[in-house]
Amino acid sequence: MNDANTLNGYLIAVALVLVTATATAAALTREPVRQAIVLGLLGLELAVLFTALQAPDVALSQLAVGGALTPLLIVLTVRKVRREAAERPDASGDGDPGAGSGPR
Amino acid sequence: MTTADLLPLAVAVPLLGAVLLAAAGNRLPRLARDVIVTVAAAAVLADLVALWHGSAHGRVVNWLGGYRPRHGVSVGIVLVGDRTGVAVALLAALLVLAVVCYSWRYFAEPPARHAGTFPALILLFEAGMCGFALTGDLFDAFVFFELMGTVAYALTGYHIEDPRPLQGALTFGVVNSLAAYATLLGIGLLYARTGELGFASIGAALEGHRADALLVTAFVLVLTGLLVKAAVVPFHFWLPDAHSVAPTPVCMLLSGVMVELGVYGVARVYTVVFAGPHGIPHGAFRDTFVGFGVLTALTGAVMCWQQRHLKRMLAFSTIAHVGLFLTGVALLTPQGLAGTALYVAGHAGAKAALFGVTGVLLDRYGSVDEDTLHGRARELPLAGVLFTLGGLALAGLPPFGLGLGKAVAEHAAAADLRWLPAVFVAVSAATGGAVLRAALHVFAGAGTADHHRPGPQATGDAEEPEIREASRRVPAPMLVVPAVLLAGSLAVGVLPAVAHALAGAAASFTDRAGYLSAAADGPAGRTNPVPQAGWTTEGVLLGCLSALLAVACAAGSVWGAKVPWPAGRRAALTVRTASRRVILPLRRLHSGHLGDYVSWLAGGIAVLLLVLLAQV
Amino acid sequence: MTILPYLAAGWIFLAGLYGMVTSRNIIRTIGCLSVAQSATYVLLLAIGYRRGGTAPVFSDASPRSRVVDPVVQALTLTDVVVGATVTALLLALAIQLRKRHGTLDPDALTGLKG
Amino acid sequence: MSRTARVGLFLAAAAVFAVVFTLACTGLPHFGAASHPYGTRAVAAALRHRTANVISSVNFDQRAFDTLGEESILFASVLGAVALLRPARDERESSPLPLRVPPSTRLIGAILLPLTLLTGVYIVAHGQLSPGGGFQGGVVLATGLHLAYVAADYRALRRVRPLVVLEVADAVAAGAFALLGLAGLIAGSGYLRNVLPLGTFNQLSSGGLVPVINAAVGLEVGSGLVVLLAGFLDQAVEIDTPPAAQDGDRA
Repeated sequence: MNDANTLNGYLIAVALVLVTATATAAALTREPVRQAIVLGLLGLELAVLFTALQAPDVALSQLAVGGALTPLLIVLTVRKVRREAAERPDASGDGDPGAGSGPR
Repeated sequence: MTTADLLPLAVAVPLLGAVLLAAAGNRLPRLARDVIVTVAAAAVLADLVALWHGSAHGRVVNWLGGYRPRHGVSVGIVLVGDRTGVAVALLAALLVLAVVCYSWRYFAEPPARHAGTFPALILLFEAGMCGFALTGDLFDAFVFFELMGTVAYALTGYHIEDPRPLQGALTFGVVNSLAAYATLLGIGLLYARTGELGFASIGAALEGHRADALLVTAFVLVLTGLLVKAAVVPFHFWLPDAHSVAPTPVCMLLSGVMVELGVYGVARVYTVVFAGPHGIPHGAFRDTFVGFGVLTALTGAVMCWQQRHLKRMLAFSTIAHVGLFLTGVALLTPQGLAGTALYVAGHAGAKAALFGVTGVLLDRYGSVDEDTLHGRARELPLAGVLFTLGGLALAGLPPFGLGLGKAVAEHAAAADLRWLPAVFVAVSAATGGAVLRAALHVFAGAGTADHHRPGPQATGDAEEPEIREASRRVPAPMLVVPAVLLAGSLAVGVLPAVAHALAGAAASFTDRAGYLSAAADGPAGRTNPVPQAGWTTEGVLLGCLSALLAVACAAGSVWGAKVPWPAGRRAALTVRTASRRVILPLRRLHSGHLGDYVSWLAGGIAVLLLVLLAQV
Repeated sequence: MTILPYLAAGWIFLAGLYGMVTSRNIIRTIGCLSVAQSATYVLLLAIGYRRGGTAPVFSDASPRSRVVDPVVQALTLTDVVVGATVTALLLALAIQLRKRHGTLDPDALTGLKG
Repeated sequence: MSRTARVGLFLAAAAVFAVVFTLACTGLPHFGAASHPYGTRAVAAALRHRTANVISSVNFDQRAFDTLGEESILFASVLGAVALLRPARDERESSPLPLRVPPSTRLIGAILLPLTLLTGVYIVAHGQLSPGGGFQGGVVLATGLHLAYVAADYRALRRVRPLVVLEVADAVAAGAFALLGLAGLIAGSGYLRNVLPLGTFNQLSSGGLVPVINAAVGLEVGSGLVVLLAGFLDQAVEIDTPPAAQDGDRA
């Protein structure tokens, strides 16, 4: 019982460190598609953390929402935006930073 | 069925109406959809009126799911219908009904396949507002707060053919959601400390702890979402961007009642949860939020005067008045609250009427720009009269309800700080004056059409007209509804029974012990003495003064350049120089940049944390 | 370990805010909003954790066993749903804004100012 | 504000927040502490109502009103997002060309599709017993349906998702929740009262109203998400915007 507790404690600590690092990375990622991938990873790590915190219900929804749904929606949005940019090359680009109008 | 059962119905009825519209809207003729939405809105109103009568002798309490408290605590959610909460919900329901009637003929033809969406969203909005006003549970308040928000974002961006509503809706959505998450962090901190979620149970549990950094942090975080919704400076930037571009019926709801719900939330959360012994001291709360209120009122008034985009002007005037509401509430006296309640009721009628008339302009001319419309609306005398009356009401002219509320709040404010009534008068004069100036320009064609306003600005031109047939006559509901709303605003000031009822509501609102006891299934509390809330000579004089000042401001701005005497011209020049020094930087801060707004949000949280920590 | 999970939540919230402040693309802003939101999940679940507790599901555990707090889990579940739907709504707005405005760079969105 | 000023303001604010938040956290009970008054009461109440999964009991029974609000948010967002993603007046829909899909992918999809749908139904149905429930199962159902897109192509997906039906199902399920609440009122015992027989602990039919609300939520989430994803997919695949449409702001 005690060993299992210690083990779970370590698991929580590791998951927590991973989640914090990935969240920071996701916030710093500029390119939306890459950010969607990092967000997906964050969703998976959060699911692991929640499982370790004895919250299987939340972990399951997080897996579905954070790991799949949100990144999918972002990718679909970017795809739509890209498709438009490709059809109209004159419009200022999205997706890659710096391609828009310069700083004021 | 008991009176308490009426509480959840205020949420369930609009929800079911929305479901019906969403499910069958595409298959029904337009008339049937209008009938459904009107009947649903009227049913909610009837429900709340019954509730209002039922709550005459104390709070109506409903433990949902039948989870009555054992030993003072419950596992369920409690709805508490005290008179203030019911009055706020009633105001929302009245306004929703008005908006529903206003939009009968508003949209030419709803988009195919989404015919029922707009009325369904309006009803969902109503469900969110009623739930928020009546709940006695902090997390439940968050949920309905989010419901209100989500619907409002979708409604704001409803016109997808125009870029500005989309940008306004996005700004609105991002800033408000972020603030809501801050609130949730605060709820988490409170749960960690007390292990409770009900307003009353958290409030009771907090009495056993001392006031420390945790309490202040939780307080500030919980308040963040509410202050953003209430558009208190510096959390206010999203509001003009959203309110100036949303469809007119939506503006009527956003400015008339949703923003005010933010102030109501601040008052409720503070008085029930944090105002106990070892909580946030009354003095700290009063000083801080009177300060924020005055800052908000002045900023809103200055920005309001600067606008040429009529809806943006009205949006900034909402900010100015919310500042006064916050000031009135922060006084924490029954009289201050009574005045604010009257003020809010009167303001809702006047502001919604003004937006309604602006909608008529947009309908006919495809523009809401003061300069572009110069003199063009001479053909709409009735609209002009309504707009002018709205401006006078906004300025606090007796006997409009707004004037009565202002007078009572001023009286309460003067007892605390002698100079506060001056702020009330100045702000009312500036916002009312801006509206009167626009009325002179647009409906009378007075002065010149060409105004050079320095600095960045949003014009009201090239708005996507919300109705396609430009040549049709103005539909009757679009003028009748504003007229009725103005009459309602007048009734609040004229009928002493309304003032007395709201004063009684305010008295029981400050009775914290009574609320705590009622939510724990305890005995009813004592009733506080009902504050004085009628017209006084002083109030009438101050109201006339601010209305007079508003007329003077408007006249000076329209004809000021033509004044023959040099003193007048010199005054105009001084004003212009001052405006360049002070106002230009202020206008530049309203940059429309989402990053800026998030930065200001963080800055506002930091300032609140420091200010309150220093006083605890 | 005594307060570290709470601090992690605070850090994640600030990181999300930082991303939103510096963002040059509205889609990224929305992504950062969901990062900031994950702070609320971490905080709530960390608060509800009990050392040695198991998940509050009694289908194959004794009703007397020590469990973690179920209430925060229910709250987080609601929060997850709210977050997902709000994100979807904001992304829908972003798609239309990009169509009508030709850009999603906040620096270039100049329709509303002053 | 300039970029420097904006970031500067934020960093100053963030520094204050970081210090005060850290101070605040020192006042919190330590991580893993034992005292959770509401949690303990909720466990007892769930066992009294013979619901094995306490979280389902909190979500669908004790704090069902929260969930009613939450499902309304979902309903409103789907309604709002789909209306926002409608083709504008000046847009046309184009049919995407059929794609060639390798037979192996098609086979995997054909096997996975029914399997995922079954899993989804299982997760919904056992919400009151084991982890999972209406929401999680609904998401699985919705994403499972989209395997048709991966396995075949967009036109196959359109055949397996009757959008009109699903839109109505979404609304009806949201309404069913509110109506189930009224059942308690009609029975004379209050809104959202768990009026059904509670059944035997740890059985599929236990928990009274919980499995019924669970099913309604599952239906709503499943159909709502399919409709939502359809809105996004249509934008990404089908709708073409004419170049003139986006010049609105340049005027």
